[in-house]
Amino acid sequence: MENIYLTIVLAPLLGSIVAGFFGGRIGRAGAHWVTILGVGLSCLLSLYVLKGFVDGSLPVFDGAVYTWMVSGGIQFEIGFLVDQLTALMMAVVTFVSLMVHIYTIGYMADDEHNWPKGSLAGKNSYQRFFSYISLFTFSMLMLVMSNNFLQLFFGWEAVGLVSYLLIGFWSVRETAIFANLKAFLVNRVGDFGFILGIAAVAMYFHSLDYREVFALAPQLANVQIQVWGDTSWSLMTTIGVLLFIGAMGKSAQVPLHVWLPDSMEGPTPISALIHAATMVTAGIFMVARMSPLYELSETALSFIMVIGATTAFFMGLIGLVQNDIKRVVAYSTLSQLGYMITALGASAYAAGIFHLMTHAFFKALLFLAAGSVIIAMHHDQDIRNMGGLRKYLPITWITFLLGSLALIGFPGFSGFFSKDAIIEAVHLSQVGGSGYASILLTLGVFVTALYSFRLYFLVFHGQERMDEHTRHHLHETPAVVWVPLVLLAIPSVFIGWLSVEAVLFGDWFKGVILVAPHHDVLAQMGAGYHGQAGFVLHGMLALPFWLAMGGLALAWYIYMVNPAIAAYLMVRFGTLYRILDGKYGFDQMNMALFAGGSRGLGKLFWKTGDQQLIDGTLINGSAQGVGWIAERLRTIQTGYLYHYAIAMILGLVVLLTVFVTF
Amino acid sequence: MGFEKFLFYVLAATLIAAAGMVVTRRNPVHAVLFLVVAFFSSAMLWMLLEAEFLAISLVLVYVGAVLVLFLFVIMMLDVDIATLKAQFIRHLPLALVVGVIMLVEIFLVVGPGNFGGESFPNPAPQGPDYNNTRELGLLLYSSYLYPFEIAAVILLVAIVAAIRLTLRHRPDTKYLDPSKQVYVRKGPDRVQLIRVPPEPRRVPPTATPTSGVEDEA
Amino acid sequence: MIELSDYLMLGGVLFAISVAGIFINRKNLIVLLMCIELMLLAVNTNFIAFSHFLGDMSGQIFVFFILTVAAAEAAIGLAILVVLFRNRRTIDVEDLDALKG
Amino acid sequence: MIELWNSLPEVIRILLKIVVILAPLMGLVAYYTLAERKIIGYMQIRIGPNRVGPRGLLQPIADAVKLMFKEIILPTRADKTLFIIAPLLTLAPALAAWAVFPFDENLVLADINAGLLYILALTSLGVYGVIIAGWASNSKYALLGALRSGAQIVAYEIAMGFALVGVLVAAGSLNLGDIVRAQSGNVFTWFWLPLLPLFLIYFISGLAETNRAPFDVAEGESEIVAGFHVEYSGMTFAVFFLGEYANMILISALSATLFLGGWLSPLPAAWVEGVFPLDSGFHWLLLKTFFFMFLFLWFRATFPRYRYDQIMRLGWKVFIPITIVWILVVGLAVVYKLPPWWSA
Repeated sequence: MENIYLTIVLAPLLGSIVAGFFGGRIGRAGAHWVTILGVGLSCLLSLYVLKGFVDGSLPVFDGAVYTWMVSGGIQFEIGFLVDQLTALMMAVVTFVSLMVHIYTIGYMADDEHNWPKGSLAGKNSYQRFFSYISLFTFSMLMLVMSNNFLQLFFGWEAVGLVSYLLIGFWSVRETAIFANLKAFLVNRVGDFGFILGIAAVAMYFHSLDYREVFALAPQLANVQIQVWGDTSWSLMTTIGVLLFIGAMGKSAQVPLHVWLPDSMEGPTPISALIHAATMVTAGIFMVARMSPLYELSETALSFIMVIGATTAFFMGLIGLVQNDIKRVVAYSTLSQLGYMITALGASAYAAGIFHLMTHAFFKALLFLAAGSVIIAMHHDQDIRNMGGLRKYLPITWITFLLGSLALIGFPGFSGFFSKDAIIEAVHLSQVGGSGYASILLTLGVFVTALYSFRLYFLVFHGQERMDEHTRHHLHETPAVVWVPLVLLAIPSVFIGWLSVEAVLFGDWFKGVILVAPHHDVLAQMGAGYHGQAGFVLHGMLALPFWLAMGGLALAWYIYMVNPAIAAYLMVRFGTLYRILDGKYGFDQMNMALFAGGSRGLGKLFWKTGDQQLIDGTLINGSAQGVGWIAERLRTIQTGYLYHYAIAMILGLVVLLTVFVTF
Repeated sequence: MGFEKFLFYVLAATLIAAAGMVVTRRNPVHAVLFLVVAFFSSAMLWMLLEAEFLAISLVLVYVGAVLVLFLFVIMMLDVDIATLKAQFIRHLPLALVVGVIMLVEIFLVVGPGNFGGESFPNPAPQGPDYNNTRELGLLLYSSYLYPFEIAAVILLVAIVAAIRLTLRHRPDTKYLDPSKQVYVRKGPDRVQLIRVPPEPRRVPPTATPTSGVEDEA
Repeated sequence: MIELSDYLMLGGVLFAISVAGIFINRKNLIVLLMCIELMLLAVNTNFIAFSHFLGDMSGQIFVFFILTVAAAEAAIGLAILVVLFRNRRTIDVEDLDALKG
Repeated sequence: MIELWNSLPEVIRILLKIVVILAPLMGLVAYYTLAERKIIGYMQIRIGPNRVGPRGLLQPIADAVKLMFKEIILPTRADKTLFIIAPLLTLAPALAAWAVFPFDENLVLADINAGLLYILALTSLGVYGVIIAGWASNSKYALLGALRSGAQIVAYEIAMGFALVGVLVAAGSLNLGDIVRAQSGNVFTWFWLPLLPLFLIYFISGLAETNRAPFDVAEGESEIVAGFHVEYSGMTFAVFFLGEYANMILISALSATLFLGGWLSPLPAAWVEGVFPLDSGFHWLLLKTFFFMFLFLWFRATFPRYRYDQIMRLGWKVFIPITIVWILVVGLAVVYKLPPWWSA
């Protein structure tokens, strides 16, 4: 089995290397074939592994492949832990990645137009892009398959690196550079907490291996440590919060979410790959993986829940006022990530992972569909210029509709199962802040429906607002683009129905995710679970469903029946609109406080510290001081021999006097 | 007052007088000659102290070589004595003060109180078989062999340094190389017949040379 | 008899005279060199006196080495003097201020 | 006689001894000048002085009287004291050196251990007279001559000193009497043979030290008139003259003593038993000294004058290295007891 796992990991890496280093030689077709074959192989094997776990034919694998360092008694290893959680993640990652690979062939077909003529960066950009996304797949697989913190961190950073490369892929665009820098810096903030958490683990557990750490965790549950002054902190809370700060960065939680919307500067396939399905889920996955640690700290869970709920609701609100098709999807991603995080906070790890999975499909679908629209619109992303695209892009339209329905949690669709489960779990949770979270999540459903269908109606229905030239060229996108849409639409619709029982209420995660009995909300829900149909019927009677329908209806009313009301509302609630349009001022605050503060601090160090203190006072000052002293001392140095001789003689006389006198 | 004591006082007086003249004479040649006198009287005083070898060495080395060198240098350098005389008197009081202070202090230290006859009685005179040179040599070539070698090296370095400092090649000096002269053989080396072609009528030099390159030499 | 202190005081007088000489003849480099020779002579006299009165030849050995080094010093000093004069046409110490800070 | 001698005070006795040595010496000097003129005259196929007294034998006295009555001319702005002292400084060391000279087995004024060193020291003082004379004359010729002479004397003094070091090594003593005794044996045990290079160098250096031909550039008449004593006249000049000839005699006597066995007889003792009235061997010394004195004159008559740079080159680059090397040779010979000289 070890060889299979190695193949799963290394196949994308091999494809990436070949496409990256030999892209010029193997050409465009060679590049996309080698990477697609690599990822496809990886995907097939992942599905095989998943099947093995589904029918119980495969045991949990946990073993080191290679030990590369032993320091201070701690082993630094490369190893794989493959269990049900990992298998699920592997399947999702490789499948979405494969879809994205295929889709990219169409999306990037005329990429050379995005580069200035003859620019060096634009040379072989197509091949490079494939190399990057393959490398990204490899990094993500390393992350999810790791059996220790160090490899987790490696994957974590590798994912961050590749996301930096991909967001700034069009490096000739200033906005892209700004966005990738922003993503990188914000992720650094999170990673800082993350590595502190890992350091704390290494310090107190003397091991970086998951199994050993988890086995030791209960013994250290009540350890208090002094982090700052005399204040005692619970070790578990500290580790949990620190690790979660890393997750906040990767999974774009408030206030470290600011990079995600901006990162839409990258090509659409990677928006789908990174920001919908895989990279941002790394944080969710990590917290779920660390469940044995988090279960020991109520405070950490509470913190997670509050952050998640806040993200889920308030980021959704911003989605209401966005006009860029990809940004609307991006904010919906933020919102959905908030849902997952909240589920984790409520100890409903399974629900979080379940939503992660369903979301991966329908959000990738939505992104790719949005990309399809963008291709059709000749890279115009403003939804105010769209409308009535339904008849030009029938396949895109239908898949986008299915994805939107899944997103808002229409009964029977995959999103319905996962989101409803989360809302229910949070409702049942006793962790501090669950009330707040419950309210926000429930309201969030309405918001989700509203912005989703606002987008849908504005893009596919109503007046055709594009210019004549664009309309003339509107036609359905090629097969490499719409085939992945269809392939993603199928799980978006059915995966929830198929897997809800096993993942949520079955024993799929038994022994993998550890939930303390008094936190186990899913078990409570499972007590009242009687099959998918019952779940659907039950959901249709609950408040979230009606809120979703309300949102849908409101969107229909505002944007289809009476479009004028939108403008009226914009004026009527101007302040609110400005707040939302300004994204709560996070960016301004960051720019003013952190960027400005850093610049100010840097300037302070530069001007005052470096130029005045070091250069001025210490270096030039000491030189001038020496010069000043020398200026005075040099008058003693007459250069006349007899002065020196006389000084010697006088010294002799003085010495003699001292000798005689004493 | 024995003959020895008489000698001592005469020599000491000569020495001090000569030293005084050395530092006060304005003509450096006179100063050197008085220095010769001072060294001579010192040498004789050393003989009173039964250090014949060093006494004669002092005469040989200092009077015979070093001071000749001084004289040489003074005579060779066309020193303008007049300017050197200036400010002579000006520093005399200071010199006297410092000198007297030092003298008093030295007297306080080395006076009869500390180094008088009680603490340091006169040693018995050496017998006729005593050979100062021999004693010195024995010590020098045994216990002090390494310092002796080092002193030799110092002298060698001094020779090299002095030669190197003062050596200069004057390109305009014409001199014969005796060793080459010795090797001159009969025949073409001694006499060489050169046929000088009659010189063509010299055209008076006109204007600038045609070539742009000018030989500055 | 002549005592040790007599010789020592003679050396002291000689030394003081040469010190005064350095003050007086501060302009003339050659005389300065001669004053230094006088100083060494005073020191040597003391050494020999001690050697005689203590019955220890080491004092004379010292004098031997002092003579050696002083001869070397005089040779080099005069060589420098000659070079100096050749280059600057003067040995007036007041004109030699290249070391001036 | 002996009693009378012993009853005299020490100082008087010493003074008497000095007179006994110096008076004949002065006479010798006087007639050496005559001998020079005569011998060179014969060598150059002429007669030499023959007007004053029989065969010119009174010529030196006439010269002395003439010089004594001549006016001593002081040059303008000359340094009077030094001008007068200078000739004395030439003469005095040449006379003082005789103090340690052994005339025979017992006849020596002061038998000091460091005799050789003493002689070396005194001969090195001769240069002062020359230099001071040249400088005090306030004359360019005189100064140039003095500087030439000074440099020459100092240069050859080193070679001379090294030659004496060779003798010292060979004899193992600084005492002149001991040195002579160390040569006892026959003609071939005298030091001239084992120290032949040193012997030659010593004598040639002696020529140079005394500014004699062919090393007489200091007073080279054709170049710088008369060198350092160009301004001297009358008695002062006479003293210079005395000094120079006394020096020549001293060098000759020293060469005889150091290298030719001093008072030792060249013949086996049995052959000369009772031939000579004195038993001391003083006559042998005298003979040997005369031989060297004759050489002085002979050289003057024969050799052309050396050029100045050749003189310096000879002194520094030829003589000094040779003496140093030969000192090593002698040292090795002594250490390894090379027969017949150092067999025991």
